[in-house]
Amino acid sequence: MTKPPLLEVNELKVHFYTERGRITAVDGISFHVHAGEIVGVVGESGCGKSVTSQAILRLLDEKDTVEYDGKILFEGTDLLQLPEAGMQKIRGNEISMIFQDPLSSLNPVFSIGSQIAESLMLHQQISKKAAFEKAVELLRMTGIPAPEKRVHEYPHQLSGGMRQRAMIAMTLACQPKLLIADEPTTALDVTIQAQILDLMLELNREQGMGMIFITHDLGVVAELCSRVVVMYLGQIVEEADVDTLFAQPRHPYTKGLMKSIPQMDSDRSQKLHVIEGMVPTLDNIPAGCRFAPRCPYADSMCHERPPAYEEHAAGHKVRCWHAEKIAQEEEERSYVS
Amino acid sequence: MDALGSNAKRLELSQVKQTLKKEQRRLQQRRFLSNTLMLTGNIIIVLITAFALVGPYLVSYDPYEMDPVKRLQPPGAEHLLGTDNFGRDLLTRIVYGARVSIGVGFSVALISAAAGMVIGLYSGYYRALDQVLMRICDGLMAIPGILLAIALVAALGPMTENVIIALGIVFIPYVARIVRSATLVVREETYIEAMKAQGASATRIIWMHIAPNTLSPLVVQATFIFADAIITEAALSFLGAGVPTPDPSWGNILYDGKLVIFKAWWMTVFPGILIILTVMGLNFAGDGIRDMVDPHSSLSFKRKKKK
Amino acid sequence: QTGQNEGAQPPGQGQTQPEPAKEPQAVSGGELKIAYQAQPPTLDPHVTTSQASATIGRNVFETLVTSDSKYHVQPMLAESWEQSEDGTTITFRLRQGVRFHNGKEMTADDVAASMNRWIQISSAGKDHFTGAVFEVKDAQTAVLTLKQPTATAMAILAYGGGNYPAIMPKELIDQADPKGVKEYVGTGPFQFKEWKQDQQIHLTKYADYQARSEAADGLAGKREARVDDIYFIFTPDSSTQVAGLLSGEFDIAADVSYDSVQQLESNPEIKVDVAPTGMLNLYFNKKKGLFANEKARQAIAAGIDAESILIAAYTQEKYYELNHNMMMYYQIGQWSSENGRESYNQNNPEKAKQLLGEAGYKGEEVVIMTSRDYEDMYNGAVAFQQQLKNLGVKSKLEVYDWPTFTELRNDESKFDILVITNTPKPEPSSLAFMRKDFPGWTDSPELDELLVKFRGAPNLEKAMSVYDDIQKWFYEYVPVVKIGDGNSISSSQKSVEGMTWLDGLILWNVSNAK
Amino acid sequence: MSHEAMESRKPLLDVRGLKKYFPVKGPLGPLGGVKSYVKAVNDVSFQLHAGETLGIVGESGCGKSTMGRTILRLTDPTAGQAFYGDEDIFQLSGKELQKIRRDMQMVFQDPFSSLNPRKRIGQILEEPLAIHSIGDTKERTERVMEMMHKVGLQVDHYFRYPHEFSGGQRQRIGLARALVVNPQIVISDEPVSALDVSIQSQIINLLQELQAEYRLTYLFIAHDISVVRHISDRIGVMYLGQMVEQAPTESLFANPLHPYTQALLSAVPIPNPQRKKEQIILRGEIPSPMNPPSGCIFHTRCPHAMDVCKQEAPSQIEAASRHMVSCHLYTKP
Amino acid sequence: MNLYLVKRILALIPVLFVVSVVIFLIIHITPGDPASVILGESATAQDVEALRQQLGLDLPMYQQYMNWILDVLRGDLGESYFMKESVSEAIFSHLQPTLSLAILAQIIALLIAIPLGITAALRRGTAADQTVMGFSLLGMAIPSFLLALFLILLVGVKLQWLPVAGYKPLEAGLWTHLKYLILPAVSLGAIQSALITRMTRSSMLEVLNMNYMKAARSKGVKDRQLIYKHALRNAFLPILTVIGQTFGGLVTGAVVTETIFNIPGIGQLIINSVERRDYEVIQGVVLFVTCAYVFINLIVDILYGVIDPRVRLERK
Ligand SMILES: Nc1ncnc2c1ncn2[C@@H]1O[C@H](COP(=O)(O)OP(=O)(O)OP(=O)(O)O)[C@@H](O)[C@H]1O
Ligand SMILES: Nc1ncnc2c1ncn2[C@@H]1O[C@H](COP(=O)(O)OP(=O)(O)OP(=O)(O)O)[C@@H](O)[C@H]1O
Ligand SMILES: [Mg+2]
Ligand SMILES: [Mg+2]
Repeated sequence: MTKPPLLEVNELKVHFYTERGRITAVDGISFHVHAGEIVGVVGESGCGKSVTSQAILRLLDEKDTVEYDGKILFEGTDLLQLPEAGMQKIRGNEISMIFQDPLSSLNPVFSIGSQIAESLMLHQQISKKAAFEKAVELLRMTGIPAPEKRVHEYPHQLSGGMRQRAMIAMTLACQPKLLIADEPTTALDVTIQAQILDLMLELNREQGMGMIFITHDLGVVAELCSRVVVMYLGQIVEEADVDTLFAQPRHPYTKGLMKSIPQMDSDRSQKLHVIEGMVPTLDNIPAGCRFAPRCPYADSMCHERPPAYEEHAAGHKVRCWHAEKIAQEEEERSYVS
Repeated sequence: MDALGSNAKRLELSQVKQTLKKEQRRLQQRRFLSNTLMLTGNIIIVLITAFALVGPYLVSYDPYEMDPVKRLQPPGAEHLLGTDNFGRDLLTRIVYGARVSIGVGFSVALISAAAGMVIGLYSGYYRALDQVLMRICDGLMAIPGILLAIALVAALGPMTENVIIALGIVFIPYVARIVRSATLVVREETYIEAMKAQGASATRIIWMHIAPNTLSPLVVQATFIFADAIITEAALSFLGAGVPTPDPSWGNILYDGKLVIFKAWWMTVFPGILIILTVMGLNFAGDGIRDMVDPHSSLSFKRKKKK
Repeated sequence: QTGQNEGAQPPGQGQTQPEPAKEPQAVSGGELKIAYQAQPPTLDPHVTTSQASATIGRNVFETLVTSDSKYHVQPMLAESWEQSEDGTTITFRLRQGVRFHNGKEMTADDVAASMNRWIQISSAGKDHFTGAVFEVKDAQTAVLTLKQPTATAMAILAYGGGNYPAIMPKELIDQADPKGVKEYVGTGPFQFKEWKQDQQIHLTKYADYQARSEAADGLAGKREARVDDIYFIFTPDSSTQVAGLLSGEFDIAADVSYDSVQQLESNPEIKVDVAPTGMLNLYFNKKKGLFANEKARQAIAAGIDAESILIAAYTQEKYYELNHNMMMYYQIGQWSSENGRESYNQNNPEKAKQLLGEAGYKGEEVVIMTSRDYEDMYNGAVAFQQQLKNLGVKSKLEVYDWPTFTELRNDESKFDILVITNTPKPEPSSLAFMRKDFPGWTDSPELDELLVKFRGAPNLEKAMSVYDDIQKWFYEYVPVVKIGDGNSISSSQKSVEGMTWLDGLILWNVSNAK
Repeated sequence: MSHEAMESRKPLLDVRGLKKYFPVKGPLGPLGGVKSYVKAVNDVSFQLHAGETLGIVGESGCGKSTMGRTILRLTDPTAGQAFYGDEDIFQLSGKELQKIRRDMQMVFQDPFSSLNPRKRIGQILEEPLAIHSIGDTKERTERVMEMMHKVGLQVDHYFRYPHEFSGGQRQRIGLARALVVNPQIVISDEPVSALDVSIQSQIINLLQELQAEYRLTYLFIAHDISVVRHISDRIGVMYLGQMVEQAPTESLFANPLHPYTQALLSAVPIPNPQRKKEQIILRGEIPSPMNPPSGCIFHTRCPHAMDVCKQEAPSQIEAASRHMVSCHLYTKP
Repeated sequence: MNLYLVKRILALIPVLFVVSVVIFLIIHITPGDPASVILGESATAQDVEALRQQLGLDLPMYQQYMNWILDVLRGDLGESYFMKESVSEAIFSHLQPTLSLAILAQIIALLIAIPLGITAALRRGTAADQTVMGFSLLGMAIPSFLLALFLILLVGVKLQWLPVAGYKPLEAGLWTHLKYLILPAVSLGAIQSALITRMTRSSMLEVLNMNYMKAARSKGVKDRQLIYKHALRNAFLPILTVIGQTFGGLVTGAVVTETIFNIPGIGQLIINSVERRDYEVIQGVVLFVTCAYVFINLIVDILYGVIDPRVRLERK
């Protein structure tokens, strides 16, 4: 891959000022997204997935409470240096975002048609009428039946799946180059989730846009993404292409995570693997490796010094002192089986 | 487990309890102290309550002792805040008036909170009762409060107790509504269902599980009513239907003051300031409690320091 | 044409000589805006005893006879009157050419209808004229036939305060219901224009008014509307009255509070007038409780310091008068007696305590009742309660609004002492405490006797000799304790000229050069 | 224990023809009368044997929770019977019901709202004992401490408030509350849905350990099929208030019969990028339970829908050993 | 929606019934009656009793209530004992001042409160926010009669900018009309404005935290539009509720304000009628005010539907 990436996040840090003092919700993460590629971001609740995604669009409340560090390069320009007006041109136009909960992310007092049309009118000089026509088109594209009727309906009149489709139509309105989807299917049922994922894959193939797909469901990642970033407590602990990651996870957290979910083909009589302990809170971050307190491999070094985030194989980056050891173990295991 | 063992365990338990309680108290304290609103409010309230409780022992005049010759003297060395239209020492009357006004406010808050809580809890819990009780509350609320109070005081007779009862009745529906809506929310919470699943009786659920959860909105509302009752009593006095004279209340001092407003500003200004202060203090406290209770607003962010 | 009022003439007063009007050539036209405390229930004076009704209504309605500033009876609609020797008939000759505001000429029919209604329904009429009746003799003559000679008759007919005997057209009298006449049509210098409820009453000049020619004196004599419009603007709040006066919104504030005087006086555009308003009395409940005992009543009379109560009620010396007479201080020329002077304002707590002991007082709580609707009553009551404490009497002060007060005071179990101000009365037997049925319930055979003698006298002059005895009785029986006489304060812009006072503001002959 | 042995014994809980309709009132409220019904649970029957785990899966709103709540008489059923031993739970009066409630406990989905925020953990856990008047204060405390230990809580948690705990810990508390009275049956309504992936496995293991130790019987409701598969002996699949398929776990996964079950299983994303499988993407949305489709409730989305499906509701048949299904594909060959 | 309206209106019946009973009872057990007031200061008990009989005040209470309520149902609020008007006329003639006053107070309150509330919300935690909140607390703490007195002293008497009291109808000219109403409206609107400011702020804050605000920003919506289009419309619902609910406060406040500023409105009518024990008027006016209160809240509900489509449909 010689082409420069569409988006390159470089040592991004996000700090919040709270009553408990300054907390760093995202602590130095770096990754990139190429055009046409779907990058999955996984990790437990509170590990900073949403903060990262919102930092890219600078949606966090910048006035009072948030402070950024690092670089977010979008087609070469650093978004963090852009003035607010410049950001407004990019949002919705070049980069758009789908949120987790489709009901609360749609404004309840406007019809979905006008919300889709708003995007269009903001970024493309078209009339209201034309915008509405295009909105109908977009709704049809996302597979909503009778879109002419639906454009005039309000969010609460639609079912969850349809709302999420409307949301997707909205984000696709200006054909953005990058789409960020923050847990777009978590609130939906499996059969509906399958419909939405199917739709997103199709769109990705047709329009070739870059996509960041945030989720905590490894299954979804496996089905959708080409590359995966694993986050833990504000940091990226591992990054690899999807096959490598699932076949040879090198970080104990990734490994534990994969083993702890019940698999459709696993042996039911076996106990589930357990990652002991709980995720520490942000104001109480362990001194050494952040995963050390829960890690079966942890030794004194892990508790004292934070490991670096290093590339261990081509395109496979890990943040662990014992990455090599784990890699060997995995290899042995795969020989055995 | 032998007796010794269980004793030791209990000892350990109580120790744990001690340390934990201490820790929780410390946390609470820190939260309390960092809540400047509430702190300011409470300081004001404590000061004014102290003023009302201790004040009478400090002032050297009798609140009823008149001296017609010395009527309407401006503030000065002899009478710190001047005298009123009967030549009574204004400071003394304000101090005693504080007792009455704060007493009225407090009693009204207490009565309406108690009655409102019972009504609110039961009508929130039992649908059928709800229809009847809430219609009555709606009716009472639809009648402008001060009118209802005037009419009630007129009907019951001008006595401080009656003023309290009248204001209590005026404010009960407000408490009842708040408690009811809290009850309606809590009632649907899973932990109430869990209690039902355990076989808990309705009384037990209402009083042991729902009531504590309605307490904080209740307390918030009660502080506001406390404040409102002081103002309303003053307004009633102002319309001649409040605490009967010659007992001093801030309201009726103001009423007397209004008659001589062109001549004796001190009779309006001093009790006026005290009313404003007290009401503000109570509002501060109420807002403070609300902030403490509401997890959303308690995350009051400090401004980012400029680098 | 002089009032032919033999017999009713007080000593020392000759007939009023016709004097040419000698007032300065005053401006006319313009308007008067009067801030007035209370809205009257009605302007029909037969129905109500309200003072507000009188002050406003008597600009519209006139009476047969009226009072001058010394309470001497003077003619008004009557040209003259004659009382028969036995004192049981009085013949009124009416003035000619007097027209009601509706254009109709006033005749004896109207007078008889009005006066008979007044006798039947008004409190004053029922009290003093039981069984009396007016008859039409001819168009210009009406005859009043009394059951028995009544010395006070003319004085009461001339009274211009609450419940005054107004003359109205017969048709309106016939249509009236218990709440009053349906239209206000009189013969006065002003006619009724509009009543915006709770806002204002608007009177306008009556162009065809037939004034008398005598000089104006009190309510008597020449009446002239010197302004085109009078607005009585109901302003219950006295500080608003003052503020309105200061800002030029009002021309006259009818009853300002004593404590705003300083403020008003300091304004060069404003003047302040003082007028007698009534007597401050303590009414004892003589039916029940401690004060059924004469000794107890005397004790209170002995113990109080009238002066400091008066200061509390009226704030300054110039707003009250210490006066031991039952009647007002300005009536002394007519009604005065040295009896009781030494019993008035004794300020002798020792004596009081002793008398209380004799009366068997054991420290029970005495209920004082008053109303806050009248500043002087309320303030006086507060001061009085304080004094009771000094006499060792435990007391409780109950303050009500006026309607509650008027109801509760009829219940003998509700109070021991009432603090009330009484409006001035033309003659002593009209005083409220003389009545058996008035709260306090005076029940004294001696008084009954005295009253028979007083009222039975053929004329007021004769009756006056009884006054000394009544005054003596007053200080022995102590139906009420008289504290003193009070004045009220009205205030006006300097541009307002010619305003006088008798049982209320007098607004004719008043000009406003604004 | 073999399935056959289980079958021969009397079931612990026998639910027959359970129906729960919620009346939908018009805008006039009680005045306007009932407009229609939400058929939340529509004729569901199943048996629960001592010591087994019956998993219930289905999409949101298909009536899983309502079924659980109705069995516990937290709402009154519209029709049906539920035998616990010889007694029909739905016919019991207050006193008898209270006794039964000791034997049947519930664990709730939402660990945040199922604990009273104003009570200390100790109080919360002792409450069931107090309600059933078990033991004196001392004994209750001891019992609670023991239970806390069992579910992996520490002594000092006794005096803490719920908000001081993480979701996983709260779910442990919920479990402890259910188990402290020694129940027979535990109905768990999506006990792990709200939890993080790494915590979820802790709770599932705990549930299994406790089941083994106390010989508990679970009715395990969830929408996550892989979880249900892991924990259940038998699985019931619900769709729109009805139980469309019911089978032992292995049998269900090896051979899903109902088209809905097939779609459901295929829609579950598999965390293995190597194994791209053929997905059955269902068309359309789940119909509203207020007016469920006529005939077979699934026909609106069924890829195999036939004419008969629109008209006639299929009856339940035993397609394989203990494998029940309601589908015309198997009744009309 | 129509059915919903019908339901709302049906729900009023019990409320009004309760109000009528409560008011009737309280008024009639209060000592003093219209008869003694009509007859004046020195009337005797017998006279009063006679008039009571003529006015029908000696009937048993329930009978008086029945008579009254049946008349009311026939649309007849009765006759004033005291004024030469029917109760409906009295209400009508006193309504205009109160209406003008209330509307002006509400306008002043809204003009001040909404911009301030939005500013405070947007600058949460800053000095501006604290100042606004401080003032609004002061506004809630200062009794309206005190404010009225201070205003009279300062603006009316000292500066003589505006008349201190009285009322001029609209026919006297718009400025004259307003001139007399400004001070009372300010003193009446202060607390209103304080309440609305607080509500605007908190409801704005709430809306600003909503996901859809973030979603709107993620579309590239500009700041102004974000606040005035997306946020305010959502935030307006609770504000509207406060406006509806504080209407009751407005009438209560009007009782005091109208007394001080001598405005012949409903408030004064009530006070005066209580003083005169003009039963029919008190009952009629309170019933009327209650209806108005309920009616305004009905309108608020309807406005809710206009603003928020979720309300337009049937509720659960
Ligand atoms: N505005 C904020 N102020 C302070 N802390 C915040 C703020 N927003 C997020 N955080 C903190 O940042 C951390 C990361 O939050 P984030 O929302 O990114 O988690 P997440 O990975 O998206 O989790 P989930 O899967 O639950 O959505 C959390 O600990 C959260 O408490
Ligand atoms: N109290 C109620 N009144 C009216 N309808 C109800 C009530 N409770 C549940 N319902 C309806 O019954 C249906 C089934 O609800 P239920 O909660 O049992 O579904 P569920 O399968 O548990 O869904 P989830 O997976 O979302 O928890 C739903 O359509 C719901 O709207
Ligand atoms: Mg997130
Ligand atoms: Mg459920």
